[in-house]
Amino acid sequence: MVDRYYAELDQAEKEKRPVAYMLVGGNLTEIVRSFGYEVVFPEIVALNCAIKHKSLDYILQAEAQGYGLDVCGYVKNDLGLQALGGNTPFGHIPKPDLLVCSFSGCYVYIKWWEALAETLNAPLFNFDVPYQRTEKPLKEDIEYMVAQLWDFIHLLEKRTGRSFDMAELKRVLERSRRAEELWVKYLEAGKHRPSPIEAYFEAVFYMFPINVLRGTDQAVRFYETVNAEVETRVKEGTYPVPEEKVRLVVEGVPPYTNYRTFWDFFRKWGAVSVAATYPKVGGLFDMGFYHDPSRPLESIAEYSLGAYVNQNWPLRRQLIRQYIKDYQADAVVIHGIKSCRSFTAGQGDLRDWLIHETGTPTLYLESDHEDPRYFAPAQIKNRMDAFFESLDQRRSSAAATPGRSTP
Amino acid sequence: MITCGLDLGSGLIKGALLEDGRKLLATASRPTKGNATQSGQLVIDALAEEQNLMTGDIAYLCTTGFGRYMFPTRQLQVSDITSSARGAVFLRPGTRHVLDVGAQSSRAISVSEKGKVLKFKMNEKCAAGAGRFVERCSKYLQVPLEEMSSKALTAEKPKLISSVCAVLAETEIINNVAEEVPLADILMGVYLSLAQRAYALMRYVSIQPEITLVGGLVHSAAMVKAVEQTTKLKVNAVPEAHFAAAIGAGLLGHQRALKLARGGGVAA
Amino acid sequence: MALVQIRSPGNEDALAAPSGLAFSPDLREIRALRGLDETVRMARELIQDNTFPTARAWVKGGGHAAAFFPVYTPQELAHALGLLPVTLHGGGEELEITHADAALGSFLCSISKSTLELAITGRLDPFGAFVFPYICDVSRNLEGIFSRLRPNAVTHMLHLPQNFTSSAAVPFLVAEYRRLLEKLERVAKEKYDPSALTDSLQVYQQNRDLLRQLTELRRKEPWKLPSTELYFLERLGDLVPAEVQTPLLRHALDEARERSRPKRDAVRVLVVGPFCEQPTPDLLALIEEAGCYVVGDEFNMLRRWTPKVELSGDPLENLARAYIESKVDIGVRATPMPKGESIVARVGESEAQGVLFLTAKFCEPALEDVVLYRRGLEEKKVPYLHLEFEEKSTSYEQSRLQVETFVESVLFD
Amino acid sequence: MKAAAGIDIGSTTAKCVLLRGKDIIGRSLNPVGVNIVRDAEEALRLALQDARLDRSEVGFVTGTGYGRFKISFGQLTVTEISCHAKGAHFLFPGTRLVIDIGGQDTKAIRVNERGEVADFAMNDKCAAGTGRFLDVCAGALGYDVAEIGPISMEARHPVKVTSTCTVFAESEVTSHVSRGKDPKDILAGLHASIANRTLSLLQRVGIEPEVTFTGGVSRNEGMVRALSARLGLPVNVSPLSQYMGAIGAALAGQERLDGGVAS
Ligand SMILES: Nc1ncnc2c1ncn2[C@@H]1O[C@H](COP(=O)(O)OP(=O)(O)O)[C@@H](O)[C@H]1O
Ligand SMILES: Nc1ncnc2c1ncn2[C@@H]1O[C@H](COP(=O)(O)OP(=O)(O)O)[C@@H](O)[C@H]1O
Ligand code: SF4
Ligand code: SF4
Ligand code: SF4
Repeated sequence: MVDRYYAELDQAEKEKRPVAYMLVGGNLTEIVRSFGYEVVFPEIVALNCAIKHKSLDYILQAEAQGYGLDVCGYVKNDLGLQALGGNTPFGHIPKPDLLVCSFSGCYVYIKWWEALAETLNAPLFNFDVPYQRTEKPLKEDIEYMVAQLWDFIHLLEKRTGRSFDMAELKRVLERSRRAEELWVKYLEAGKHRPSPIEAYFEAVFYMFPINVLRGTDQAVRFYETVNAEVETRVKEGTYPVPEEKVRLVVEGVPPYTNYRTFWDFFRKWGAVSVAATYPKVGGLFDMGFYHDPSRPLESIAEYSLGAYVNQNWPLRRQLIRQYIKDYQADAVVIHGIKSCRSFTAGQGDLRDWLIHETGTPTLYLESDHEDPRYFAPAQIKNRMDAFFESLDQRRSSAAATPGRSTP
Repeated sequence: MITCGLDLGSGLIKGALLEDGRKLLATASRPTKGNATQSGQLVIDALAEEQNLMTGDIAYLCTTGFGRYMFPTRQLQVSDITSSARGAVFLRPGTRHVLDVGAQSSRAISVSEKGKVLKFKMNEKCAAGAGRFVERCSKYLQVPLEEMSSKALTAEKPKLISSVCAVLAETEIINNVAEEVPLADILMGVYLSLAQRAYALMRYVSIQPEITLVGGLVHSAAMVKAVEQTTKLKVNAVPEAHFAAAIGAGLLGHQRALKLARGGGVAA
Repeated sequence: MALVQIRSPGNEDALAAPSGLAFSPDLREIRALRGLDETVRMARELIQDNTFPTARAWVKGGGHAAAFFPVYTPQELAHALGLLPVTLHGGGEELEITHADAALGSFLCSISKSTLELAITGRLDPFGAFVFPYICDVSRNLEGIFSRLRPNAVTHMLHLPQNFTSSAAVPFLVAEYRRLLEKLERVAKEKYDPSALTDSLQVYQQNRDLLRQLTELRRKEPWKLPSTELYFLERLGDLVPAEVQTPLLRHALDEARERSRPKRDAVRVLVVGPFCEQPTPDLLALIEEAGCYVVGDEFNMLRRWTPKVELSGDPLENLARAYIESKVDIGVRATPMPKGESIVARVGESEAQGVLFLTAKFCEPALEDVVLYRRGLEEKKVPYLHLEFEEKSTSYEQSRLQVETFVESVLFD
Repeated sequence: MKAAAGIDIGSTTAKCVLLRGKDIIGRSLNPVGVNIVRDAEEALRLALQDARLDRSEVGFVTGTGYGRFKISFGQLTVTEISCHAKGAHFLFPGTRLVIDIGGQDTKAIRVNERGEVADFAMNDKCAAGTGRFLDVCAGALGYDVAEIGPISMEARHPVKVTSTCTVFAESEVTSHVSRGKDPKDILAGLHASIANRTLSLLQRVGIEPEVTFTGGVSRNEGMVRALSARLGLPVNVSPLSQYMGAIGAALAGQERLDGGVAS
């Protein structure tokens, strides 16, 4: 499906269809697509480059332009790639006709899109999404966002010469909603013991349609197939981790440069993630939010507001606590990203809170999502071994002396 | 008029004697040990002796390098980036890009045809990218410093060092030895890693031929080869380039002396 | 006059008994007018005392204080409620970080860590409220950590709009300010009164006018007012109410104008980047010593952000509108015009010969802008230098070398 | 009863301990060089010699430390984190917090009343603040690591060392020397700077008495004192502290032997 997406982009470029660049968090894919745009998500391009071990070349190119060591790897991957002509191992990335910055959850978004606008000389629309600090969205926030969405729609009308079709948008949102429900069904399969899904490593691959292809039939069909597969797994007893020993909640962006190696470290200990926060960067559908065709723009605004990293720490903590409970997890693994402050700043405090206030054993690991220079396999493995070793030990001694709880 | 440039480096004090800012008369060096003023004086004495001069014959003394403020009888001090650039262009007039790899730091400098610094970049906080690293490897691997380069040149499959930390890189090297990677491959890996770090600096200031290597690593043919391989460009390396900063300081001293003689100038 | 009344040897663990400078609740020791050198010295001492002596004195006298993280926060709101607004500009070079690392992470700017360290070690106890603007992800997340650490204090993450063209931005910001006001009311135990806010706007307007005159004097005749002095004069406003700082500024301005000092052969530079974390005073001094005149900078952007706030009409709306309409170009807001053009224009306005990018290590907003700025400068052949700094550093060899080279490259031919 | 051997292959040294029941009957310490397999064998050989024991008397070999995967003749590998916890608990049963400072890393380990790891944290990023840091700085001042602890304790005006990088700390040390600072004071500054960095690591797991200090750096009295002062708590140190990982490994092996696993 990913291949098909890049082929589609290629096609769009050949046919000279307009291309918009968008960010995953709080994206406006439904509206933009309804005006005939193809959409490029540079974050997804970047992570694909990392998986294919190409990111370092682009990063070094960006560093030669002056981007410092500490700048987000996605940004450097993207700007380096642009400077080198946009050719990736999986296809050519067309230049943007429009840059849509959904400022939802990460400040770097603003800087990144600014740099793109200046480098590629493309028009930029800033969709300002307030940070979510209360459980329910505030009325003023929604009003502010809806007003901006109308500005945006008018901009699109002007640029494409098309007029906005609310009925069509509602139909698209209906399909979004279908896909979202199916995705949630998939995620919640993690509640079974043993878990028929891998809610981090596997879900990260499956989150592509929910972020990128929302509103298409293709996305709906995809999740139908996935869910059928999950049912077969349950029926046949074939689980992603054959012998489930530890159930984990995982927090943080994965190290895409060493994705397989990292996953293997978990499998070796029979550890399976039953829930994870990262697949919710697009939106917290599993917490009851769905796009709503009867309140089209309002629900789009709520969607943008509700992206995982756009939630403040008290809300993030609450969510993780909920996952631990609902998914009967034994431990939490936090993966900190050196160059991503949005996710990472405060994860140490989260770790402290998990251990001391919820009594959940928690492991903190650190590397980078894009930059292979920061993945130290021996160090990471050592930490994981020690963590699972101690978990194992405490469990067996708790079993030997009943009535004593593990600290 | 005879001017002297004195480069008080962290490992070595280097001196150069120039005539009329045009002719390089002599160079000399001494290790930096103990009192910088004394070691510096030793270098000046050696230069004077070689040319049969009295110290008083030196019209102007300009210092540079890490210890440029530590030499009380100087008339002027300039930064070693400024002076290396001048020195490199003096030695190789076509130079537009200077790479200076010294004991503790590496710098890439883009220069005008007159040797004026246009842009420069030095290695960041991490100490992994400079000559001291080669010295430590030489100690660790028990290969004399002078032989490091020639051994490295026999490498067939250089083994790169991935660690960004100079200290952890040592551990990595030990692991390589344990895994029976040939010594030459490890050594060439050291130079290539240095060259790669340098390349990042060079790209930052934008690379333009000709490139001239200055600083202590000019003596290492392996370093020259590594930089050429990494940048895919030809690199000038002449032995006098170890004295580039001292030469540059001598040149700037000459300029300044002329200005003073003419009674003008406010620079510095 | 003796300013220093109690001075502890900087013993970390003796914090239970607050150390440092001590003042009376009306800060009358600070209000007393004195010569420029004395004012600067006093400001410097105050700033380097990380136990917040003015806030402690204020609270001891029965008042309440609110702390604001940089860069822009509408401190007028706190002022109107009778709170002492204090800007948290990090822990300075003396503070040892031992607790905060654990909560944050390794790859973060120092100011975030030192601010947290100040809180953990009890130095922020005088404050009843903590406001963090959304200037970057770090500042934003810090609010969440503070809310856990200081459950009894009020904390607020202030969402400053990034869409400056939307007609809904002002109403949104007014609503946002109202939310903040409600929280501050709880701390102040006072109700918001629009006419009090109008008065506060006026007090701040005067303060900003003086600061502008001072920076203007420095731009024109930098030898009369070195940046190291201006810096402390400005930062005094971090710790004392505007009406206390203003007369001191006026006095300083008069004296500086009258100074006769020789003009040095130095390079005029515009300093860009240190809008949040602050370099050490020694680093600032080094820049001038090595042959620069700083003729423009990004310190203390708080007071430059809204050059003029309308005084008639609804004060809350005026304050919000002034923010939205501001044309400031800085790393922590969406850009009003292309960065490359903007920096060239700023160089022109300050008549600088070059730009010195002085960015805090790990400060992403500043780091990312440097690239775009650089491009603009290179096109116009304006020389520049990029230095990174940390709140705490004692070794300046590398910085000195680079600044000297930069100066030499401009001065020598 | 057969003996259990624990071998700890660290970044700088290989340590081996032989345990029979509750008694440490032999031990050895040798530097690791380029051939880790051989160093491990050597460590075991030396320990056997120390205990006057024959190889056949050893029923179980456990490896730990960074080089644990290279101990091809062992039956089990355990991370040094678990081993230091176990070892510290064995020698000081009241231990709740272990500080291990070795050649290239520093670890803070919180242990429960059974000597199991409850939580741990390690230094990241780089080699700053580790044994290597002390080695390099000692070298820059012309001392041996074994001397610097006692010397540092004679300081009267410790200088401040801020460099976070081992390599740059070396040049900071040199520049203090050239400015005429007393080596005692510089050393005291270095020790204080490591103590401070270690404290911040300990904060991650939470500080709880009793505290036991292990790893090679615990042999440095100056460091023990600096840490204890910074913590405001007494710190357990045993003459066997550097062997703690190996002791833990041997204990893990002993458990297996008791559980009936034969070699
Ligand atoms: N004869 C030599 N053979 C090989 N390498 C050398 C030789 N002399 C010096 N070097 C290298 O050069 C470095 C010193 O360079 P130099 O430019 O003199 O530094 P500095 O100016 O900082 O003292 C040493 O660290 C070493 O790696
Ligand atoms: N006698 C001693 N006095 C002080 N420090 C010592 C002594 N012996 C070793 N050390 C320190 O211990 C470190 C090695 O510790 P160790 O725990 O053996 O490391 P590793 O397990 O990583 O090899 C050395 O770097 C050195 O700083
Ligand atoms: S959320 Fe993190 S990874 Fe994503 S763009 Fe922001 S900084 Fe980069
Ligand atoms: S990684 Fe190594 S070289 Fe870099 S700062 Fe740390 S100790 Fe120094
Ligand atoms: S220094 Fe930079 S990264 Fe740090 S809080 Fe301030 S603006 Fe954010």
